[in-house]
Amino acid sequence: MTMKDAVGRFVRDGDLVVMEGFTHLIPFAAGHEIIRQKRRDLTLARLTPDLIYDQLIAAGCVKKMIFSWAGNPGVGPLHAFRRAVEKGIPQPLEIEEYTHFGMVLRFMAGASNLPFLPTRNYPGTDLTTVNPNFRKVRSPYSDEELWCVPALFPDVTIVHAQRADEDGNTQVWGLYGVQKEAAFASKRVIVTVEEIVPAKVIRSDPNRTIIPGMIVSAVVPEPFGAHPSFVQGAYDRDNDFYVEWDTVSKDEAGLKKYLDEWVHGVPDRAAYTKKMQDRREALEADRQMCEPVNYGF
Amino acid sequence: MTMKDAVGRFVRDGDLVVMEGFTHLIPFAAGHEIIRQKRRDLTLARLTPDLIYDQLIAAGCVKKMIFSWAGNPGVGPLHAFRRAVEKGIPQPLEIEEYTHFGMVLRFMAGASNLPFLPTRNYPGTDLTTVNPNFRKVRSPYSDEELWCVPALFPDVTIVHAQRADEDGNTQVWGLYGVQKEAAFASKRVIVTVEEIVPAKVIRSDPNRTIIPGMIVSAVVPEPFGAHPSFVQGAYDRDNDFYVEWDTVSKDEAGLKKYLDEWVHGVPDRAAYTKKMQDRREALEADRQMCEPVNYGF
Amino acid sequence: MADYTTSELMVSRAAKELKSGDVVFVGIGVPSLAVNLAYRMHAKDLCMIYESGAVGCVPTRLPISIGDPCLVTGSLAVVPMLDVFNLYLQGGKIDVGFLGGAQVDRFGNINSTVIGDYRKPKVRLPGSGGACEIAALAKRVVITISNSKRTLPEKVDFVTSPGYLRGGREREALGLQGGPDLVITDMGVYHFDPQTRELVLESLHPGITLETIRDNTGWPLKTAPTLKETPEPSAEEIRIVRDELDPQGIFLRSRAG
Amino acid sequence: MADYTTSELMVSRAAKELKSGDVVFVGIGVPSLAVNLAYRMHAKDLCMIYESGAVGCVPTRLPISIGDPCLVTGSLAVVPMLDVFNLYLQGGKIDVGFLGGAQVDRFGNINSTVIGDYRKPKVRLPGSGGACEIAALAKRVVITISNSKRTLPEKVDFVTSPGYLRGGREREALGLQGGPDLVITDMGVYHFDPQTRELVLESLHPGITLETIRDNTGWPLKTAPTLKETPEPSAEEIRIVRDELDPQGIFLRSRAG
Repeated sequence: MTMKDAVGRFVRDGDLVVMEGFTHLIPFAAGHEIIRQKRRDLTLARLTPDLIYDQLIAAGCVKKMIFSWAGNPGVGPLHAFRRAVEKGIPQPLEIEEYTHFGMVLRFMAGASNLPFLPTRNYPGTDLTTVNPNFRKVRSPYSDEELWCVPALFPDVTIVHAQRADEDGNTQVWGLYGVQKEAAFASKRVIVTVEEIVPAKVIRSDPNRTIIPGMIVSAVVPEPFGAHPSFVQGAYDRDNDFYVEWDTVSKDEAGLKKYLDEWVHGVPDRAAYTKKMQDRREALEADRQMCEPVNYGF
Repeated sequence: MTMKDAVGRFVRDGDLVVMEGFTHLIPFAAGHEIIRQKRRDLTLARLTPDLIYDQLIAAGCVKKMIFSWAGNPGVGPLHAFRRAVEKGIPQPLEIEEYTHFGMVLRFMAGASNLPFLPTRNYPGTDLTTVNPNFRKVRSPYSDEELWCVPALFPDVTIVHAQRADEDGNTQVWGLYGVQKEAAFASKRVIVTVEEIVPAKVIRSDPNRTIIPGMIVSAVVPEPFGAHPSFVQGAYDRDNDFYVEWDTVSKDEAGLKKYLDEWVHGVPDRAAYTKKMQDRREALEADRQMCEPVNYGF
Repeated sequence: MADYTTSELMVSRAAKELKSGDVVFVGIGVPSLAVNLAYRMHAKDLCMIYESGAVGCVPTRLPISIGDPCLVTGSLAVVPMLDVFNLYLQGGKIDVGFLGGAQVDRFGNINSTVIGDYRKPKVRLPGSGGACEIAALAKRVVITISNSKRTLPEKVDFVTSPGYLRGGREREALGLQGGPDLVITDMGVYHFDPQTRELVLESLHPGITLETIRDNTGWPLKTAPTLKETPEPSAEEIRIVRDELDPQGIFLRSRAG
Repeated sequence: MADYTTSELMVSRAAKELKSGDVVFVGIGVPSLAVNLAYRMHAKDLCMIYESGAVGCVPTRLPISIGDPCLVTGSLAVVPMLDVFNLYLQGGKIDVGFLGGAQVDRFGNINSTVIGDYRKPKVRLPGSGGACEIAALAKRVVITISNSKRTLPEKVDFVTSPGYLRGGREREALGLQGGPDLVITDMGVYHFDPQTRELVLESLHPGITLETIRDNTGWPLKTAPTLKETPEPSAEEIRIVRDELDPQGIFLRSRAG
C-alpha cells in the first residue's frame, strides 16, 4: 500500500496516534504524509516527541500530547513544542506527562489488555501531583503501596522497520524501543519498511519478528522513511539535521519555510529522498553482518 | 567452570531451584549432577516438571514442587511425580500449583522486583480455591477486580543455551520459554551451554542476548547438555526416550535402574554422551541457516 | 463409503470449525491434526500458535509435543511465553482455542487436574498448563473428549478451565467473554444452549444411536429438535490425514477412538 | 600544570566515582565522557547501559544521542525498553546512575520539568525522560550541574527526580533506597550529610574560592571540616578525552564550563 493510501485509510481526525521509535526507526515519512493530508485534533503519544511531533505541532495537527521527554536529543529544546505550551502557538497544546518507564508500562498494559500496571517508581516526584492518572494500589501480599499507570490504547500506531513480508510480519534489529508494545495495544497498525522481503526471509529467522502480520492494517514500502533518524544497517542518524533543526525551528517563519519546502513541497518520500540524494549517500551504513545461526533440527 | 564445581558452589540443600526451558533447552545435565551430589529438601519450580524433575523426585532430592503442568509431553503421566503425590514415595511431595500464564507472571514479577502482577485470567477456576497465593486486587481506574500471582524469587536458576561468552553473556534462538525472566528473578544463575564462543560472536548480534553476564554466577560448557530435550540448530528432541521413559519410570525398580546406569553410573555428561554416541549422531540437526542482518551504521 | 476411524471423523469435524484468517491456539493430538487438515483443505490463511511461542508454524512433520523443533523452523515468529499469554491470548488476538481434558461437564467446565479430592486425589492429572487461560481468554473454545459417564459427568471433580460454570450468565458475571462453543466426542457433536449454556447434542456419528450416547453421558441429555448425522470425512481428508499428517499413525491408530 | 577546561575537570572527577564491575546507567555529555574515561583509565570491566536498550556498549565514536547507532554495533546486548526499566533498573542491577538537570536543591532533588509554575511555566523543560526512575531505582546517583543561584536553589520549582526530598529519613520512609551520593559542579564537589541529607561541600576546584561558591549557591552552604581541592585531571586523562573521546570538542569546547 502507498503511504498516501495507508494514512488516508487508517489515520483519522481526532485519533490517538502513536508513532514510536526510540531515536531509531522514527517514522518521519508517515508524519510528513499526515501533515500533507491535514489531519486535525490529533492526540499524539510518544516517549520522546522528537522532531517528528515538533513538526506535527507546528503544522497545526495536534490538540494534545502524551509524552515523557520533549527535547531535541543531544541539541536542546523543541521550539515548536515550547511555543505551543508557553504561548499557545499555533494553538494551545494540552499535555499529559509521564516518564519513560511510565510510558513503556502504559503501552505494555494496553498490549496486555490490562487496566493498569504497577511499579516501584514515583514516590517523591511531583509528577504524580500534576497528573491524576498516577494512582496507587495496595499489594494483596503485603502492606506495600505501589504507584500505577493506566493502560494506553491508541487508535493507530505507526512504526518503521528494516523489513517485513507483504502480510506485515515485521522484523527489527538494533534498538527495539517500545514498538512491539505500542502496536499490540493499538486498534490499527501501520508498518512502514525499508524493504518488503519474501516471507521466506522472515521465516528464516523467526526470532527477529517483533510484530506479526495478524495485527497489521497496512504495510508500506518506504526506503529512507526514517530520515533524519536512523535505521541500523541501512543509514546513520543525520545529526547535522538535528543540530540545524534548532535554527530552522527557532521561529515560526523558519519552520513554515521548512514544511513548505520539505513536506508540502514534495509529493512523497521518494521525491524527498531524491531532493537530498547526496546527503543520503553520505549517511549510507557500512556492512557489519552478524554471525548467522542454525534453525535446523 | 565444570558442572561439578558449578552445582557444588551454587546449588545448596533447601534451595528454591528453577531449571527452565519449555521443551527446548532443558538443563538435564545439571539435573543429573544435582542428583549425583545428593542435594536434599529442594523446592523445585518449573512450568512443566518434565522428565528432569521426575528424575529429581525419584532420587529423593525434592521436598516441594511449584508447577503448572506435570506430564510427559505427548506421552502420558509422570510416574515418579504421581507416586510421590498419591503414595508419598520416596517421600511426600508438597505441591503448589498454578497455570502456565501464572508461572510466567510469577517469574516476571520476580525479575521486575515487584510483589505481584495482575491478570484477567482465573475467574471461575477452582485453582484459586486450593492455592491461597492467588489473590485479588481492585483496579484504581475502575471497579474491576483482577486476580494476581505473587513474585517468585528463586535462590538459583539454571538454564541451558546454544552459546555464551566466558563472561556469561548468553544467546538463545528458537523457543525462548521463560528463561530470561527466571534468571533475572534469581539470586544466582548458572548457564550451561552447547558452546563457549568468543565475545565477538556475541557482539556480532546483540539482539540475540537474553541473559547478560552481569547476572550470571557460572558458565558451564556442556555439549549435549539438554538431552533428551532438544537444542534448535544442534540436536533434535529424543522423542523415543520420552516414550521409553513411560516404561522405565512405571515402577520404582526400573527408575532406580535408570538412575544407577545413566546418572550415578557416569561421572559427567561427557561420559553420558559417549555412552549414547550413536543416538547422538541420529539426533544431529540439519543446517537451516538464517539470513544474516547488518548491524553497521 | 470410505473406511475411517472415529478419531479421523473427529479430526474432520473439528477442522470444519476453522476458517481462513483464524488465529488458532493449537494443542497436540486431534487439535493439531484438525488445524493442519483445515490448513490444507480450506483455511490457507489460518495462523497456528502454540503456547511454546511459535507463531505461523508450517510443521514439516507431525509435532509430537507443543514445543517440537519443527514448529520453530520456518515459522513467522517465535516469541517469549510472556508475549504468548500477555499479548496474544490476554490481548485478545486468539480466535479459536482447542482444549481436551479428563472430564467435561454439563456446562462445559473442564477438569484436567484431579479425579477425586484435590488433597487426596484418586488420580493426579497433569494440571492446567495453558488450558485455564485459553478457556478464559480465547474468543472461542472447541473441546474434544471421549464420550462416557466418567468423562462427561454432570459436574467435574475440579474446574481447571472455566466453561459456563453453573450455566446461565454466570460466566459473563465473572467478567469472562468467549467460552466453549462446541464439544466433539467419539460419539457425537454438542453445542451450548444460548440461554442455559447446557450441552445440547446436535449430531450423532454414523452408527451411534441416541440410546448409546445417553447411556454414556452423566446427566439427562438434551438434544436438538432435529438430530443430524455427523458428516463423514471425505476420501481426500482421510488421505491427507493418513499420508501427510500422521503417516506413522502416532495419534490416529494407537489412539483410535 | 596541565591546561584543561572545567568540563574536563568534571569529567575526570566523575570518572573517579566508577570502579571495575560497576553497571552504569549512562546519559549523554559529561556522564558519557566520564564513563568512557573511567573505562579506558581504570575500570575495564565496567558495563555501560543506555536507556535506549544498549548494554555493554563499546562506542567507536562519541555518541551524540543516547540512541546513537554506535552504541548498538558490537554491544553485548540490545534489549526492549521494557526490559531496561523492569529488569535492569527496577530489578536492581544498576550500580550507578548519572543525572543532570536545570535545578538541584539543598537535598539533592532534581528539576528537569519546568521553571515557574507547572501550569503556566516560565520555561518549559524537556521533562523526566528516564531521570525519575533512575533517581528512584538506581543503587547510587551522581549528579553533574553548573553552580549558580539559579541552578542550585534552596528548593527546586518542581521535583522531577527525587533526591532526599525534605531531608532526613523522608526518602526511606517513602520506600526508596539508594539516592544521590555526589554532586559535581563547575566550581566544586558535594556529598550528602548522612543525617540531614543536605549537600555538603567537600572540595573546591582549583582557583575557586569558598566565597565565590557561596555567592553561587541558593542557600547557606555547609562545608566539610577540611575543604580539599578537587584533583586536577592528569595529562593522560586530558589526552584521552581530547584525542579519543571528544576529538571534535562537541561537548567539551562548545560547552566548556
